Amino acid sequence: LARAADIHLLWVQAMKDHPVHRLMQAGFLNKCKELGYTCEVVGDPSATNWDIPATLPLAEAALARTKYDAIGVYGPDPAIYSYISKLAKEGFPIVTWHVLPPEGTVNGLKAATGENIAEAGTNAAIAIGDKLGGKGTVALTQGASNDTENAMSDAFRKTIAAKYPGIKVLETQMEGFEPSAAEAKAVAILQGNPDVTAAFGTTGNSIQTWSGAARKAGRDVVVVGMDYIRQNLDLVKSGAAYGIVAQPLYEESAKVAELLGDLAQGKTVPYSNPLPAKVITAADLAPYYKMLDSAGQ
Amino acid sequence: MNSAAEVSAPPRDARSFRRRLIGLIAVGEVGVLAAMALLIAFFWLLEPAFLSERNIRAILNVVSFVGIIAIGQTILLVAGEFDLSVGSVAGLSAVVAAKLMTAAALPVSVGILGGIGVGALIGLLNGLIVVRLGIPAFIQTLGMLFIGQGLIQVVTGGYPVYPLPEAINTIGGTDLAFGLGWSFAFFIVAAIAADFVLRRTVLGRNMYATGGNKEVAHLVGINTSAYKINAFITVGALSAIAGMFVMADLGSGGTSIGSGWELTVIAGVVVGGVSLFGGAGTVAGGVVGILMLKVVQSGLVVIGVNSNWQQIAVGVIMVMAVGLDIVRRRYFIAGA
Amino acid sequence: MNSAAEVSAPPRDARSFRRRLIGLIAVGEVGVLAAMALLIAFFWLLEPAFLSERNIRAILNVVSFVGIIAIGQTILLVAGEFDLSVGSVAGLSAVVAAKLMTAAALPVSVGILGGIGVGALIGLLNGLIVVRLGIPAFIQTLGMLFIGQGLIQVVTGGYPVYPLPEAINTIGGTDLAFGLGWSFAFFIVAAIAADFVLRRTVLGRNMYATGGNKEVAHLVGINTSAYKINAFITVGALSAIAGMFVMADLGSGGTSIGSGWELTVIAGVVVGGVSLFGGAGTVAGGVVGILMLKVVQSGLVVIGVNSNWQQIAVGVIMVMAVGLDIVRRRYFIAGA
Amino acid sequence: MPNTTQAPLFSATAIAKNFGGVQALRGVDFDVVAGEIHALLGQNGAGKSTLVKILNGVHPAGSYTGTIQLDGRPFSFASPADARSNGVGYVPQEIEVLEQLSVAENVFAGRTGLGAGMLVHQRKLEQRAGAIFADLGIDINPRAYVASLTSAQRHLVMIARAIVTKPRVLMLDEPTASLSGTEVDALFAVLRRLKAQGVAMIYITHRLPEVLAICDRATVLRDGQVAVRIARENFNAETFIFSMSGQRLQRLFPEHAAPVGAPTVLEVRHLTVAGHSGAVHGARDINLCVAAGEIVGLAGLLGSGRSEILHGIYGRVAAEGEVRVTGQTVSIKSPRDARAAGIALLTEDRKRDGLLFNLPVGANITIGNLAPLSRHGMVRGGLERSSILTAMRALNVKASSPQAAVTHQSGGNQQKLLFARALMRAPKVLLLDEPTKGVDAATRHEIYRLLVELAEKGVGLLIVASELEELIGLCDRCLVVADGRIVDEFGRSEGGEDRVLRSVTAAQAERHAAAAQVSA
Ligand SMILES: Nc1ncnc2c1ncn2[C@@H]1O[C@H](COP(=O)(O)OP(=O)(O)OP(=O)(O)O)[C@@H](O)[C@H]1O
Ligand SMILES: Nc1ncnc2c1ncn2[C@@H]1O[C@H](COP(=O)(O)OP(=O)(O)OP(=O)(O)O)[C@@H](O)[C@H]1O
Ligand SMILES: [Mg+2]
Ligand SMILES: [Mg+2]
Repeated sequence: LARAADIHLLWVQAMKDHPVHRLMQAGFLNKCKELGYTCEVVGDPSATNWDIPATLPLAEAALARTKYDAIGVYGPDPAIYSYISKLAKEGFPIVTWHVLPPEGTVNGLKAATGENIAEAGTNAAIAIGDKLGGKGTVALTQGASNDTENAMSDAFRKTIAAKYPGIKVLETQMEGFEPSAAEAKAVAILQGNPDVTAAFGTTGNSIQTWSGAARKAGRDVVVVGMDYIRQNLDLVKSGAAYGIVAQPLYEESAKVAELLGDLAQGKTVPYSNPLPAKVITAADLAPYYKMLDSAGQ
Repeated sequence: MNSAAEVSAPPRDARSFRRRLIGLIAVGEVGVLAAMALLIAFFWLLEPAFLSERNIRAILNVVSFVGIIAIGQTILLVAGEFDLSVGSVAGLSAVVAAKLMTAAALPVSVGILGGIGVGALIGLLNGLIVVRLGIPAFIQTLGMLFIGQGLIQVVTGGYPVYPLPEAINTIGGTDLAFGLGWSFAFFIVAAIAADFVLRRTVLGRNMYATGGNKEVAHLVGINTSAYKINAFITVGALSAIAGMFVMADLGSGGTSIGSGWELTVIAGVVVGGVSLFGGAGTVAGGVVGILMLKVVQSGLVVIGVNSNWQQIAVGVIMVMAVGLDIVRRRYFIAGA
Repeated sequence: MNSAAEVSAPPRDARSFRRRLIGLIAVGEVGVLAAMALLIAFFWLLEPAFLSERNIRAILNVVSFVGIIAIGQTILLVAGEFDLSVGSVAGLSAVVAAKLMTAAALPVSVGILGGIGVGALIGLLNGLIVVRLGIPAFIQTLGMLFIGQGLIQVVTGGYPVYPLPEAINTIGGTDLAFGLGWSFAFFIVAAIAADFVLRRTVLGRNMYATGGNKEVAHLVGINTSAYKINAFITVGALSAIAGMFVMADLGSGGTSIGSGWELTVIAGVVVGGVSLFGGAGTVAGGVVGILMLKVVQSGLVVIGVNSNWQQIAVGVIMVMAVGLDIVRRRYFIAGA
Repeated sequence: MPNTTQAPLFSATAIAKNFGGVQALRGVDFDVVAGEIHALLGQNGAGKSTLVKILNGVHPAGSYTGTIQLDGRPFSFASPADARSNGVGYVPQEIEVLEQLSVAENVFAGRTGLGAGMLVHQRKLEQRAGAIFADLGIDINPRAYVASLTSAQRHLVMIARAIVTKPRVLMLDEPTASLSGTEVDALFAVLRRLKAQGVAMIYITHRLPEVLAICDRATVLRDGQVAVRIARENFNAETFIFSMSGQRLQRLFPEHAAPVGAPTVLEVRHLTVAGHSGAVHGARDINLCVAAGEIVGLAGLLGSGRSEILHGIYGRVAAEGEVRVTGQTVSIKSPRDARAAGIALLTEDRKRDGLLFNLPVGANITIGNLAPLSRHGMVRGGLERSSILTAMRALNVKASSPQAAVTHQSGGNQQKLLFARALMRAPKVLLLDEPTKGVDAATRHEIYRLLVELAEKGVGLLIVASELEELIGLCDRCLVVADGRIVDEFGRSEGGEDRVLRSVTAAQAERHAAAAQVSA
């Protein structure tokens, strides 16, 4: 292809308006701008509802209009795999992100990028386990039950069980996506379990949920959650939360743009493109503030 | 001379054409059909790709899922009740069917029957509780929405049921004609059958009577409880079928199948002229209403409206479509 | 001698106590209060921490948010309409207020007024369209739900508005008494005021008449349109206030504030005996209904019910609470 | 006697109203002077209700042509509120009450608070409502919920509601259609007092004796036009009927004699009927029988339980006891069973439990009767339509077509629709609750003829009617119901209206005596 601007990339993502998804979209679109590609985002416009059947016709609508050169399909649900395969069969190079399905498990998928989710869960477990000194009780919440969050919780549980036999992990609870209801639930968990000394949440809002709940319940809780948005960084900085699993949301999304661009130009790319997902605490915040500043957020 | 007899033979005068035109406009589904035609023309003018085969196919495909439920919801609304648990029932039936086929290793057909059974059973339960105990349908079916969501998690443990037996993927992938598969075929057949039943049969008429005024229907000897309960069962079974078609289409028994459909479906059929208060509306109208909503959503993407504005536009168009229908009724039917 | 007249002068005999008891049971809010008392006792027996100061405080705190909306929704339901856009209005008003205070750098008070203004304006719009154009409230307010969600994205670009001015965090963090803050104080004052207005004033009685039968109310000279429109404005403004209190509490203008509240609020007030069909129910009942739902949600977590079963239990209890109320009415009021 | 030559208090000139094609009124002039009761007469669909709805703002200014004057000044009412605040009171034809509110609140609905500003004083409301009912000579508990009242009681609540606004002009649209003699007398006493206070009244009725009793002037509408205006001196029932319909009636009640020795079609033994919503109404230990070809009437005061007896027989409310149809004991648990046994019921409140407003006129007639009009469950359109047209013609239903909306039909036409529905199945036993409620004199005559015809075909008829004259004129036998029991029975020419009153009073006295004994 002659010019970068002639490269058309499509990004397909259900629950398009979820704040974390919006952050991913920004990473993708900004990278596109940087590389000069023409990019578009489609998805079911909801901040709370994961509805793949509603998303597919919107992707099809975009495909009906524009001849795309490569397509990114958000992959944390096997329900999307058949669509990936269908597009691949039509000849589109497809990349997915945020999950890394083993090569060959999804027909036609050209590349995947994202943190190693299990590793993120493991890292969180180690951060909490060390901080608690190997003793105590940890509450665990997910936003909802989905592959990504399930995998992370499982890895967290497994690591704690293996490395910190003195730590008990409570049954997983679903906090949902509406902040005030999530916080009320977290308070109830703290009330029902006076021995809880740490909490890990696998969803973007959980740092706010748990630090708010700890304050309301008047308890000291070691809070670890996801995503380096500014409010979360502030909460860690102020001591209200202990650590953030620095999911490379922005980076992985930028990587999608790069991979798709390369594929569109006929280059070959590696299938698996894992990114690190370490846990950051009060000492490691500076570079992240800088990143947000430069992204204008 | 009796005035009723006069009209039975309409005057064949010059105004006859005008009358026939007004008669056409007075048909219930015309309002939403006109709105849809306008929108299609608009999208197509701005972006001819809107009417590309690919896009039409995608719209028809997704309409077939919610459309199947809309058929049931229309029948239930006509009978004077409504069901908020449809999405949750769709999801639950799908994962139950999937589990039967995989974890329980039963034949695919048994799994499908099991799924339909779950849907019908929940419909029966909803119906019995609403009709016999007098719990408002809103509360009972909202409760059932929660219960269904919980059961989906219980059944699946939170993990999508994947992979599914090859037969299911085949059902989902079959191309009968024009790239449309079994779900669309089922949808069309069911819609035509249901429309016919409501319009032309004693059953249908009694359903309208039940929804129009339960007491009156009871007094003329209609077993209103049976009609309502059966309508609940129908919507439950159809939701189950829709859920399983989605599962077949996606090749995975996802835990979020059907989530959020409750309001979409009701919105669609109401846009299509089905009354929320019972006793009025047709399946054709309800189905066209749903189709219109999906056309709008797709069209906005095709013409490249900024994604933030898409939802706003959907909201506005939904209200306007109903408004158009009200205007039509006020000026053409009253004036006829 | 008419049998109805007998009831007006109850015989002062031995059955007087029984009658007074039945009179008490006949009070609208008793059903849900009894259900709630039972549940509280149950949770407390299983886990005394349920009645710990902190947990009570947390429940009251979260109830105050949806409770504020429930007040408005009750009034609107009494007036015979309902509003599905409350959650979306709460979220939109919060982010608008937040943007006014931050991006537009206006004083906090102006931001708050702006937020309330947005809520009231949307309420006015809903009211005008429903009342003057005759669009069903279901469609208009569902459309507005979508529009509001879209506007939240437009206003914020999808990112939470953060940080907020210190004054907002102070409002959110103030401890007036027993660890409860401004939102709770506002909630209680508004609930008492609204309950009084509905019960004891001409305004309130006219509201019941409007919702009970619009035609009759119109016939006896009540300006039903004005009553309905004002009820819509009230619920819009109260939703806005609730949204802003949540924002103050969280210290962030999040884009998902209020999402999903539409059904929760209606479910709560209906559990509290407010009729979906207009003209019946009290603010006290509506508020207690919401409180009961929150008690259940919290209690299930505190006693450690598996999260999958929590939703199921909420659904079941919701239906049962309404069922209990129906039984109470059937046997005690009818038999009195 | 008011001076009808004085300047009218309230007048309408050249009123014309068009309902999308139906010209309901074509240039009507009408006026009423202070202290006058002006009867507005006409056949069903003549436009009476439409006229008073215009005069009351229900059809707002702009939806009709013509002018209205109050006190000689032009007025136009945008809404009933407007009319009300200008001293115009209105009692609508159909029952329009707030079922979820108490009687007192219904009576004072839409009025500002009694006493301090906007606050409502329940006590005061109840006292004042009680006083008004005492005035009207009726016994309704102001604290009762309207949902528990009978339709006649609801009607009285509407009348009280209009009177408390102290109107200068009061319009009553068939206020007595569901009232019986005593209540009518009490109402008339009140109207006479209002008249003495100078209130101008417009009085719509199909009961011509009432016009003779209290009206000062009569205007007859025919097809939306004033046919004639009649001064009191020239009042005469025959003139009224002739000017309304252009026909002369020979005899109001057709000749009929119950066949002697005919088999019993309906026999009821020891029937005890639970009241609606628990214990408030009901009927106890009812024994009656109706022979083929016999017309039996149930007489009684309002709320006496006559309707309840019909409902018990028909399976609408729970009842214990035995019901036999043509000698066979039938178990009737629901209206469905009753219909299967050959019983049909015409209900009293057509708006609430008669009509299906979501279906057109034709479907309202055939609903519940579709079995013979269908094949394999499918409705045969042509057959349905022709049988609808036949039924409409037989009863002279004045709808524009079977597709016309029911809402748009006049009250009397709506009643005929229900009649057509009940007759379509050729029942063996016909239970009729106020069959001529709101039906004009000519049609009423037709209905009487129809009933007699049915009787002659061997149908057994059991009729509840509040107009005693009608009951006595029509029935072969009357049963008097008081307080849920049958207290007297008499045959044709064995008694008249006074006999009913006597037995009712006797029954009440007996009960009071018994009650006194218990409390002593
Ligand atoms: N809302 C309406 N829409 C259409 N037509 C109407 C409407 N209201 C009344 N009509 C028609 O106007 C005519 C006059 O009706 P109206 O109710 O005034 O009669 P009426 O004299 O009161 O009769 P009745 O004695 O039966 O009550 C009838 O033909 C009726 O069908
Ligand atoms: N709770 C109720 N719900 C529905 N309908 C009721 C209720 N209470 C009374 N009714 C109505 O009231 C009527 C009962 O009247 P009842 O048989 O006691 O008196 P009646 O002699 O027919 O007097 P009326 O002339 O007042 O109708 C029935 O027609 C019924 O429809
Ligand atoms: Mg009339
Ligand atoms: Mg009666």
